[in-house]
Amino acid sequence: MSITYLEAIREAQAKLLRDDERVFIYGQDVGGTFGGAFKATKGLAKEFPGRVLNTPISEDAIVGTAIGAAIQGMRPIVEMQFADFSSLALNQILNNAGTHYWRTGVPVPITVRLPSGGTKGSGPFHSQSMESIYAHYPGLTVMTPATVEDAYTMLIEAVAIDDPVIYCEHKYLYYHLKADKLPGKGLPTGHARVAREGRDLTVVSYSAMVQESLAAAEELAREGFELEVVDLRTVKPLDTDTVLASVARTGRLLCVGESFPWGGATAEVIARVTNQGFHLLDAAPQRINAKDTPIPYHPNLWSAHRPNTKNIVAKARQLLRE
Amino acid sequence: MSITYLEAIREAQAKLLRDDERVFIYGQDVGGTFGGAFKATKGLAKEFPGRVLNTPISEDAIVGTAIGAAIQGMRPIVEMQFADFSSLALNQILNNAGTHYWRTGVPVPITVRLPSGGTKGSGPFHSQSMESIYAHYPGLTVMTPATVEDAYTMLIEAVAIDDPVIYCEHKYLYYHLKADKLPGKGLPTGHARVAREGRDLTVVSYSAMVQESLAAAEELAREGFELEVVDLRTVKPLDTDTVLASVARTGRLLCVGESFPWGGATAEVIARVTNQGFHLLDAAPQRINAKDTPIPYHPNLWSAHRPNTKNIVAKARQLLRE
Amino acid sequence: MLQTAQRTGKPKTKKATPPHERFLEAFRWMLLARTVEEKLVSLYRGGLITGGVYIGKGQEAVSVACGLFLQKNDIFAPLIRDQAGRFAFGEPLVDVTRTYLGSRLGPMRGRDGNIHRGRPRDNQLAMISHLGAMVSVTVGALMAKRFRGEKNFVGLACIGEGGMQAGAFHEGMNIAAVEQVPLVVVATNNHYAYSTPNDREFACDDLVDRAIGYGFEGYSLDGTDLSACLDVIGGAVKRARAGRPPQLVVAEVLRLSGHGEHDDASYVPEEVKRQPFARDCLKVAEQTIIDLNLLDAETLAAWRKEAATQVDEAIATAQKEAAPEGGKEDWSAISTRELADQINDE
Amino acid sequence: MLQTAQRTGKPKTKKATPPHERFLEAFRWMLLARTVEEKLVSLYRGGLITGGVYIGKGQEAVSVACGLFLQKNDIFAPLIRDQAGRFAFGEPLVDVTRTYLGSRLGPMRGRDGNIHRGRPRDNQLAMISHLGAMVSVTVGALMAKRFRGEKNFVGLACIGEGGMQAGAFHEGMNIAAVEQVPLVVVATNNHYAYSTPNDREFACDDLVDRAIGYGFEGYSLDGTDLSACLDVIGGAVKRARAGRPPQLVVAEVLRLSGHGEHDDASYVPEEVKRQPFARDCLKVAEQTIIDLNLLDAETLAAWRKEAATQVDEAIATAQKEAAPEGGKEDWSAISTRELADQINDE
Ligand SMILES: Cc1ncc(C[n+]2csc(CCOP(=O)(O)OP(=O)(O)O)c2C)c(N)n1
Ligand SMILES: Cc1ncc(C[n+]2csc(CCOP(=O)(O)OP(=O)(O)O)c2C)c(N)n1
Ligand SMILES: [Mg+2]
Ligand SMILES: [Mg+2]
Repeated sequence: MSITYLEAIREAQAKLLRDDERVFIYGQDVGGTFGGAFKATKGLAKEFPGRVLNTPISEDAIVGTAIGAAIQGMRPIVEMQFADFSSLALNQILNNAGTHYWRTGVPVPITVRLPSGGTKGSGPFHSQSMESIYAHYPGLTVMTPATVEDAYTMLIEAVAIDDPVIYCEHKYLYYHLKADKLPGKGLPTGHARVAREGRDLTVVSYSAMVQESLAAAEELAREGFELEVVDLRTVKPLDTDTVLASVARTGRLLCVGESFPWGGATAEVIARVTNQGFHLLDAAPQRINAKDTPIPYHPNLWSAHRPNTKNIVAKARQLLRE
Repeated sequence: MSITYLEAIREAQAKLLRDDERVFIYGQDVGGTFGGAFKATKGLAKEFPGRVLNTPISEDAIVGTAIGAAIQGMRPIVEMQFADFSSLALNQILNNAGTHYWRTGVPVPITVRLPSGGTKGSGPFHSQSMESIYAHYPGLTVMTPATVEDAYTMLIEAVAIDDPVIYCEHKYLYYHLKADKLPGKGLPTGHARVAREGRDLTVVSYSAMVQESLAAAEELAREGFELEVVDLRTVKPLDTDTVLASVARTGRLLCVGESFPWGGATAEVIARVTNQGFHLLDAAPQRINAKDTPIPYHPNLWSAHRPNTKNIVAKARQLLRE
Repeated sequence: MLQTAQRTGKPKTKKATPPHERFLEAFRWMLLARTVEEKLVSLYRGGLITGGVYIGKGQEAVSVACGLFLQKNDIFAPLIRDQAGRFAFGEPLVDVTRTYLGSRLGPMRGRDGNIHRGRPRDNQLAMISHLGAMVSVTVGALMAKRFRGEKNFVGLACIGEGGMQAGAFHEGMNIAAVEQVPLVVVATNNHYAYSTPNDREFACDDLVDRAIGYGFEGYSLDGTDLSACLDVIGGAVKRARAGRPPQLVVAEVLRLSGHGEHDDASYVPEEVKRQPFARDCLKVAEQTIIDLNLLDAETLAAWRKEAATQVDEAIATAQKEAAPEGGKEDWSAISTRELADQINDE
Repeated sequence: MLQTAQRTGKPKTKKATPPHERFLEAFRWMLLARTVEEKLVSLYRGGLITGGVYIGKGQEAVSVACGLFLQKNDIFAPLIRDQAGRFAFGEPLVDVTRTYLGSRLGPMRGRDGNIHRGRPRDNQLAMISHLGAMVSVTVGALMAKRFRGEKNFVGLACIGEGGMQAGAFHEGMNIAAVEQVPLVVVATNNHYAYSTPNDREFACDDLVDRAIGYGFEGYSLDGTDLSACLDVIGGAVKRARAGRPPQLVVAEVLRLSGHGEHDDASYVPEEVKRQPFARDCLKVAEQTIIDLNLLDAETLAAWRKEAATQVDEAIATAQKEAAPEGGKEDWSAISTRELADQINDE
């Protein structure tokens, strides 16, 4: 058996629907015989009648409805058709779900799935990575699974958490990542994972960039360098301790993220490491992000816009020389 | 004569309306005899008939309308009643205004004024500082004036710029800051300003936090420490050179911002300085932000939530000892 | 041949005689709302309230009807001017004074203030400021009840004519109709959104004409007439409960205060204040009581006095209570403490 | 007594005989649109197009009418399925092929693709994906014209029945009516939003009933009937230009393709495909041409051939042209280069 990242997401939802009657799935095209723009809910409407519901094109109301249901004890899973459209639900997410527990003492256990990140030819409005915006505001847990196993266990965990969770699933990984089987239990939420051990340089990344970072580590291993790759798993909470422990071993830090460069997860990691582990660093910390323009449609432009193995290797090599 | 930060904003708009017939003002309650929730447009509707227009409660459409007018050659100024409500215009700002020049080659010269930041008793939905969200996405210039003079010249500059500008005006400064007169020309956009010279430690801040930082510098001066205070003026573009030059002089960096702690302007400054000026630093860079919860209503809670002179002094003192 | 859509005729309300059977009960909540709000205004003027004070003067009849027909198990999403409805639904008076005065014992514990309060566990949702957002939240709460197999419940969400122009309101109305939840939306057109008059808010002849476009049933209402409010809103609640499509009621009144107490509303022309919709619903109701001899003068005076006493007590209680303190506060935005992000650089 | 808002009767369209005077001109654009889209589909199937292909099959009659009555100076905001209207408004054929094939010379220069194109300087707005967003942008463009004292202009914005449920659409409609700009909104109900059928999109009887709630004039339209499309949409454009209130036209068709070419639309039941609204407007128009002998068979064949030739040429042109290159690209999201943020850590 072999299972993709996308199938893991579907299986997690099937399990959640099976095990917990408070769970329902709400979003555009998730229901019927269709099962979502990416088929992440394929077959679920039939298997769980009345619990996988198509919605109008109304992102604000989709999340608002989920919030109301969650306040009343349900565990809704919202699928945004693309992360990019969550800009229209952002107010409900930040200002309603994100503030509700603090204000009233009543938590809002919604899970919002955001099909995120770039794929070839998707262009400015179907490629975005919005984790940094959601992590910036209080009240949300922001997951960014990078493996099939995490895609599965973290989604199950997301629904179990009593507070709102933004679950950023990467569209590029949907088909590109495969595992042999689904795991039982994963690492606890909020714990980063050392995806590859090394002693020369720490690469901190998350979501699809973990794969690029691992490929870069592989490549540099051939030159005799040992990169340690840390997969953040959740960008909020951010597991500073695991990152610091790695930097303590390597003395060098490179952060890689697919979102825009100004002020996102990579800046946050560097700010924490330099604040709490300044003496651990033997060289200036570095980061790689997408370029500061909208995400281009054309594959030639897209591959220059997005961080990839090649520029991770180049930057790492430069950093290793310092 | 004495003029407040708020009056400077009004005067800048009066001048813009007078000098440039492409300018109009669009927003809730800006028109009529009322002149805006904060009176930033008081009297302008009468002085400039048909050019200062009240709108429905429709943040998305307000910005969308401004975008359309700008594409057709106008120079709209949008007033959001509070920055917090711009969450509902965020899609138009990020995905329409922010991408338009990149996509089509046609720039979108809109200025969106965001009455930002906390004041006593304003609570979770009338206190937010959203500069970090707008700066994270490509395509926007994000201004955060900290003085009466900048409030005036930067707003005039904002409207002159051919691209979209997010102009974050701080509500606390509206009445608290006064100047003797309006300046002719200010520093160019994108240039930070050394608001106070010092050689022991660099405090980088912007908007209302510049005043708190200056007060902290004053206090520590009595103890013999000389803090250099850098006012970023625009958080995007971010004038890394001026910050680096200051850190080169002082060897110590403290960043202060009023927005939420994860990501954001303070993380971005630290990431840049440690990347490009690692060797300049004699101690771990530090930052102070608001707490990671919604902004509380009660003054007791609010003053604990928001960075202030007291905790800047405390953190600076600690950093000076390192 | 092709033809334009027909305008619906504007339904008219008629004064009901004799008054609605719950007239006096409703009146008493209106009295309490007016009393506490007047008191809050004077505290605000005296500098004793931080932030703003937002009152429902002139809207008590509509508002009380919104709360009165709901049962404990129903969902209520009040807005800015719904003190009367909140009381009728069961909000304790002390919640109001505690929230305005920033007591640590209030439902918002000083974290939020004034009208931004609620008790979601008791089915009174806590509004966020962003207008229109609470409609879909109410829909979701009703869906949860349906999922669980509950019966016989309704939800009622309030909105102003200004908030009706927000995208979130539209999406909430439409999704309510798609989900066919038992929802009543009561829109109060008080002729202003802050300083903005109707003609810069919308351009249709009558906002109730929006009902048909969503698949709601729509009703117009003279919001100065308590009996009419009880009839129409009570009827809408009954119909929603009985499984009819979602209900929209559009009431006409004038906001008889500033937007908040910081606002002198000098932008409201005198001529508007002389319109029929500018009547004070509380005075109108009182006149009805006198005209129809529903209460004798002593009872009315006693009711007033009791309201004043209750309010004074609630204020005294809140004023005695401790304020929150920054140093003692639990600064976590989420309930799952182990997931709170530790930045550790403070 | 109190009464519900009246439902408007559903206006009916009638087949106009003889056909509209611009029938053949319109037909020819439809033919070109169908031809280029069929070609794009085959290129996509052959793996020669990156990203998606979204076509307007079955909607050409509505779409062409959207473009045909606009003048250069008017504003056009087309959406996904508006190839015919784009042509009629003046979009060069090569813009389509260049954008789909990622030529550096196309209007989007490879930065954006497929339907996300426009020439804002030529008054054809470039849609963003977020549905509903372009209505208010069109309003703003019209306001700019009015500010400048231009006369005699209109704007036309397209939307699907799915997009009508978005908050942005509501706000755009309302603000258009408040500003009383000369706007026509043409909504095409093709019975699906991606895979979602009407019953999970909205719950009113007829979407045209939304017109009255905004203060628009509303018209229904059989979108499979080209003459009716020209009459109704042409009439709406004329009325808007003459200073009537904003106009809403709601056309009924079936989407005769997948949502995009990656989608086999297997969720559309056979029974739906047999409905009158499922007719192929191009075939219907062709039948009219034959029935009324508007063109002889040779001319029709020659038109077809010419369309095919033009399309082949446009594709050949685009295919010859250089693709953009990352290394040569000007990576600035703003036109004011000196304000581009320099992160410098790449
Ligand atoms: C989306 C949004 N934009 C702006 C505001 C600021 N604001 C608060 S109340 C108000 C006017 C509300 O008018 P209306 O809905 O008619 O209610 P009323 O105050 O008249 O009861 C405005 C503009 C807001 N709360 N929400
Ligand atoms: C606000 C928003 N949400 C989701 C999407 C994703 N999406 C693209 S097209 C589409 C269906 C559109 O349906 P409709 O408006 O009826 O137009 P049609 O495709 O039928 O022409 C969806 C959901 C989007 N483009 N915008
Ligand atoms: Mg109002
Ligand atoms: Mg459709």
